[in-house]
Amino acid sequence: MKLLEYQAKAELSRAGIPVPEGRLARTADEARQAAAHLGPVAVKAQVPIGGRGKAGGIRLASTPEEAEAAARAILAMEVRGFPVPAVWCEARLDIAGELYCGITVDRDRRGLAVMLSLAGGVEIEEVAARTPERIARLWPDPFAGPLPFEIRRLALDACREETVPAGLRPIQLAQRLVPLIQRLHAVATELDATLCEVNPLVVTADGTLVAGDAKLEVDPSAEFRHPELVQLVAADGTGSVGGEDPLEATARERGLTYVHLGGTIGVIGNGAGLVMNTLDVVKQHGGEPANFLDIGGGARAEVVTRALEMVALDPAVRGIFVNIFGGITRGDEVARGVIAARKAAGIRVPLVVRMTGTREAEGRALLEAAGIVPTETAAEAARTIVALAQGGAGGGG
Amino acid sequence: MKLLEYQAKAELSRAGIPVPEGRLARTADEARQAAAHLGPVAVKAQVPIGGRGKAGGIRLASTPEEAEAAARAILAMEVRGFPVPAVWCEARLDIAGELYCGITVDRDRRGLAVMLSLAGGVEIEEVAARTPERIARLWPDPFAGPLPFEIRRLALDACREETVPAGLRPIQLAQRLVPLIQRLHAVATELDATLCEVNPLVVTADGTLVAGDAKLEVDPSAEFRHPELVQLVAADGTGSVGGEDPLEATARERGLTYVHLGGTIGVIGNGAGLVMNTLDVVKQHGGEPANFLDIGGGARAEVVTRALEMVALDPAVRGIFVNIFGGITRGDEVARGVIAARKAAGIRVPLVVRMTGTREAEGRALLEAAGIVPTETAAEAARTIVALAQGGAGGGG
Amino acid sequence: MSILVSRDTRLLVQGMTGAEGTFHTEQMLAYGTRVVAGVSPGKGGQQHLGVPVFDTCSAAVRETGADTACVFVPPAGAADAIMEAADAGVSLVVAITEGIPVADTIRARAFLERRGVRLVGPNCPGLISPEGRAKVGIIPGHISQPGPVGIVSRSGTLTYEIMQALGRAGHGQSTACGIGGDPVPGLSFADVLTLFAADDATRLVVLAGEIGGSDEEHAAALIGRGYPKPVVAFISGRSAPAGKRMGHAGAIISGTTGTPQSKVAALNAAGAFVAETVEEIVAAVQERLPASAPAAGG
Amino acid sequence: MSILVSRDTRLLVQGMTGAEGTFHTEQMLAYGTRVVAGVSPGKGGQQHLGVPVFDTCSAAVRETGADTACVFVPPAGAADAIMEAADAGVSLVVAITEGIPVADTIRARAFLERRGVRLVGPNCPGLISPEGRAKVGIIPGHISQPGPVGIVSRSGTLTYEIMQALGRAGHGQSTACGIGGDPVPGLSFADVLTLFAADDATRLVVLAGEIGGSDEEHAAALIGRGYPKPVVAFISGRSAPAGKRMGHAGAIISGTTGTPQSKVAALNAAGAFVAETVEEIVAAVQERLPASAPAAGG
Repeated sequence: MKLLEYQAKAELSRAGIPVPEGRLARTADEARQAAAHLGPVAVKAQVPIGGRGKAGGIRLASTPEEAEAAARAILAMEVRGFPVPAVWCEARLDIAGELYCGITVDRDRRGLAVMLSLAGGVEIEEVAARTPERIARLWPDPFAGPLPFEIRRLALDACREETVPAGLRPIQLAQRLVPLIQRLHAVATELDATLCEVNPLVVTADGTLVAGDAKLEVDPSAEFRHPELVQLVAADGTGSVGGEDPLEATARERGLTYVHLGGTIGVIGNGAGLVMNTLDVVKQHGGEPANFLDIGGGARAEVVTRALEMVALDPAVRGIFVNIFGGITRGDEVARGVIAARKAAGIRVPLVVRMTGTREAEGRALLEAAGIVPTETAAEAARTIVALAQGGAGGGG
Repeated sequence: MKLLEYQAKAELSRAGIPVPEGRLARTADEARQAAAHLGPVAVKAQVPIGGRGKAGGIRLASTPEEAEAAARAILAMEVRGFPVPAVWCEARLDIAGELYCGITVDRDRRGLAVMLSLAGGVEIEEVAARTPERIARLWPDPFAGPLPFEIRRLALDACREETVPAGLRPIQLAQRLVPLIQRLHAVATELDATLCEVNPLVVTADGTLVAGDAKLEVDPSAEFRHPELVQLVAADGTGSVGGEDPLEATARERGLTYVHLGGTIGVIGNGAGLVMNTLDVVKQHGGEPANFLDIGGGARAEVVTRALEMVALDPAVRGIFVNIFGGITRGDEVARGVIAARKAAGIRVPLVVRMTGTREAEGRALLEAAGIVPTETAAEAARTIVALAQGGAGGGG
Repeated sequence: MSILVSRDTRLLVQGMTGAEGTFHTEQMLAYGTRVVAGVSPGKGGQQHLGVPVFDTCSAAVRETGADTACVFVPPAGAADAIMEAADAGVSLVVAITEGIPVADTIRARAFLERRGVRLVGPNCPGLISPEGRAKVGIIPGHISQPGPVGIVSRSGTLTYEIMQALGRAGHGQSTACGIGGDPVPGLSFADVLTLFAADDATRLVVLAGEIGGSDEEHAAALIGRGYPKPVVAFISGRSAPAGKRMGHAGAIISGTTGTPQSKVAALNAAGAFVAETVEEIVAAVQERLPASAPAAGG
Repeated sequence: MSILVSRDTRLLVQGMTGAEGTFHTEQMLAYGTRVVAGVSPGKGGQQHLGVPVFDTCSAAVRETGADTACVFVPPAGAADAIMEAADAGVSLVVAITEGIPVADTIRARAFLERRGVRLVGPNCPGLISPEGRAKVGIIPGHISQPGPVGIVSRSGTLTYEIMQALGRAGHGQSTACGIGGDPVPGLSFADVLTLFAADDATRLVVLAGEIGGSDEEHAAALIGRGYPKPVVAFISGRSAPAGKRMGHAGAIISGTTGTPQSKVAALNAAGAFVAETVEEIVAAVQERLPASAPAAGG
């Protein structure tokens, strides 16, 4: 779950991290009023994706009229595919320099990493690719959090061979970063953030640190701990990872693990690894998967029904490949689900079922009785469905 | 620094621990109004000391008029030597049972200990003395805090061979204690509490846990981190450890490490161990120390002056023994301080100075020139001052 | 023999009295696993499936000498359960639970590491060692058979596919170990490879990786430094687009990290054979272990 | 030889450029201590008293090979400084600072313990080992002299008194170690006794305790289990009332814990001689170490 800039900044501010004064505007008129109050502003599209600036989603305005015009233009845009529900009008800062400061899950280190760079204001991936030595890193103990001496060392590392903005000495910057990074880490921890990033972290002319932008992504597995936040993000209808794709949004609402991939072969299986592999097998046999859909371990008939219904929603689908390894999942239940779903969802595209495991015989019998022929291997199933889908019509029966 | 009950309860409540509804009353009239709002109440003296109940500092009132009368009586009392600046009027609970739950510094374990007992409502020292097996203990990791499984285990330990109130099963009580103890620990940690105690922790008839009383003592060394709290406690003028003794209160205001002991020989020295030992030596020679006053390492002339002035404030003092080991502290500075202070404070009681270390010779010379004879050993000094004090008058010169 | 679990394993099942816990405990008992205790706070003192149930892991360990824990506790309490087991004195915790917040796993992992306790998972199918009839987790017992192949995988059902396909070709397992599909797992591929290297019963290792993270690359580095046994590798998710989470929380290509190309290249360079299909895995094992195949398929 | 510090000690002083740090670093250098680095964030790159100053302990340790740290940092930053030194790789941290919040000390102590780093103090005078001319802390050098007596004490000035009195009677120190007057110290009496037991240069130990806590009782338990050297003990604060904090944050009798009676009884029962005055300490040492006294007083 991704928070919008203004939501993330509210969280930082609550934790004691300075942010520029700003107001949310959902209309051009509100933007004008905000600018009348704030003075010269930046008008920023509130969309859950980076690169807004390049895409024209951020404009500067010196007067309320300019702010109104900027907001009107931005609210009418799509920024990298996202509609803009609101703009954030923010007082402009007297910028002496821009740092990068972010906290993210470092898979290799099995913990959070704090990253700091004096090369802020551009995407950190670019910095990492071109000048990795300009990023300093700290891996705090998960119970203790970042300790002051660790933050000072991180900051001094980041300052090495760099010019510190606003005439600060490296140690001065380090001392100012101690509370800021401790607070940022507290926000990340409290909100179960997998990404908590301030870029740019502005150094103003008088040496103050202010969060110029803020990105916050909450661990989907931890959303149950943050019901208010989920509600807040849902209220804007843009915060979710899946928000941009209508099929994925529908799947999320239905509680299904679905990724839209754009091909013509619908894929359903149980277990993420098996489904990933099924996609690969389809591709190896010349097909283009329409989607990833994992019905999980222990999937029952009802879930299979919903999965088939989901896949059938994609108008590009020309055939469906169901691949079930029956460890826990029972073959007869799967078969019943497939049969029922084909009927319920009115599925007319070809359907190939590859199924193994417990009660496989019962499952096969049921499928065959319903006019569906199960295949023996995934390769065979892939070959069959690709051929049938290219053929264009008809069931697997 | 000790918080009053109502202050401590405000902190617990802020952290999400249930407390009974209540109102502070500084007059009997306010107590009547509070009771009119709250219904039957307990009227409780707000004094920084335990045993209020036995001392008559807590009264039950069923009507506003009874509350008024109770408040009038309590506000006029001294509870175990403490005047009562206010009463806390609190809605009465439907009590099914009383637990004890406290967090304190466990010196042996070098960390905080969480203590839990189903024998609440009486002083924990009594329980510890008579039935120590009824207290369960947990020593959380200082970085991780108490983990849910640790709290469950603590609670099940405490329930062993006990009847759990309100018909709760031990595991139910345990589950309810998990958030409560985590919050109590958070309060203790945030406020640098050396004691954070809820006794009784009431189990109401419907099985809810409510803090019936609350004690919070803040580490004096950590007061610098809690300026608002220091101000809050100072506002009531009763919260401090030294509050009960006017001499100690004065010393605290003057920034001196002073303990009033009630005898006739004023004792000043540098270093807590040395001063403690000086008290012992005075006692060994038949004297009764009037006070403990440690001027600390590196004590300069100015501090010595303030120390002598402080000791002389005690009208019971008949003689003063200054014992300085000159490691860091310089003999000439001590001597100058003693001489100046004797003059400035108009000290007329006998004064014996025992001094060793760097610049001892210079110090001795200065003292002798001023008419004060330094002694060679602590024993000699003690003998001299006890004799002089019993003699009744005259300076050391 | 096997790694991590064996016929001496004394298992404690956390969340045993729940629906999932009950089903899989039955399966484990049926397989032959020595399930000595269940832990379900509030159910202490009961018997469930003939196994004594305790309120706390410490009581379970004290009373039964359990040395391994298997966690079926729902996500909100799973990390706490993992730490409780470690604190109680088991030497291995196998966490089946899917959907544990990554911050919780990070803390639990650090907690266990400090105590020298091993963690397998979370979000994993667990382990099975057919020779010792020891199954800890949810791998279907009927597809297992004793043999010389060590299997380590990030995926559950893909592991089953591979076990079944190898089994039909006559190649049984020393141990099959699912390390789980989360971004922060307990034991890594490299950790398990190290264990297989020292295990006499293992003659070849099948490593089934997937997109996301760099654990396959780290395993490749280990293999490249001179691994004593042949390794047949497999990477799934090769047709997955970047930036999409493919079911597993850990199966996501982030920027240039976690791509199948990087993993395949690293494993190839290290001297592992990288199969492109399950069938190729079987063929590669066949070629490297001709002697282990009996006359007929399992 | 000595315990904890010796002529090989390579000392790093934290807070060296402050007033206290400067004064005592001068004293340590004058005594002969090898002060190899100072750490004062923001002063890195300077020289102070001829010693290079660094911004961080890690830089100081890397550049100078410091193995011991002495902390003069004010209370608010002292625990952080202690942890920084330990993290940088020293094996001993001596914290002089008085007034560190006890919660900070608890965390720092746990941090060091986890890394196997020793902590002396806080709120202590530090250590001195005359034979090796190693002084870490604030014990006045001029009252020290080499000899066979190990001294361990919770108090600073009382340690000096004892050193001076023993010195005048001709009994020098192997090491004198102040463990500090806080309720939660680093090394305990028992820890230091254990070190003295293994130190060839130490023939007798003087233990100067005081009211509060149970560390003297724990030391007595250690002595009672068979301590290889004579112990002369002393407890100060015997005339202190209960419930009053006597200067030291740790010197307080709480309920029935920390009384002088308990400590004296435990030490007596364990076979230590408990002196009532400093003069009695000297006499007791004299009696137990007649050979060590030279003809004239020190």
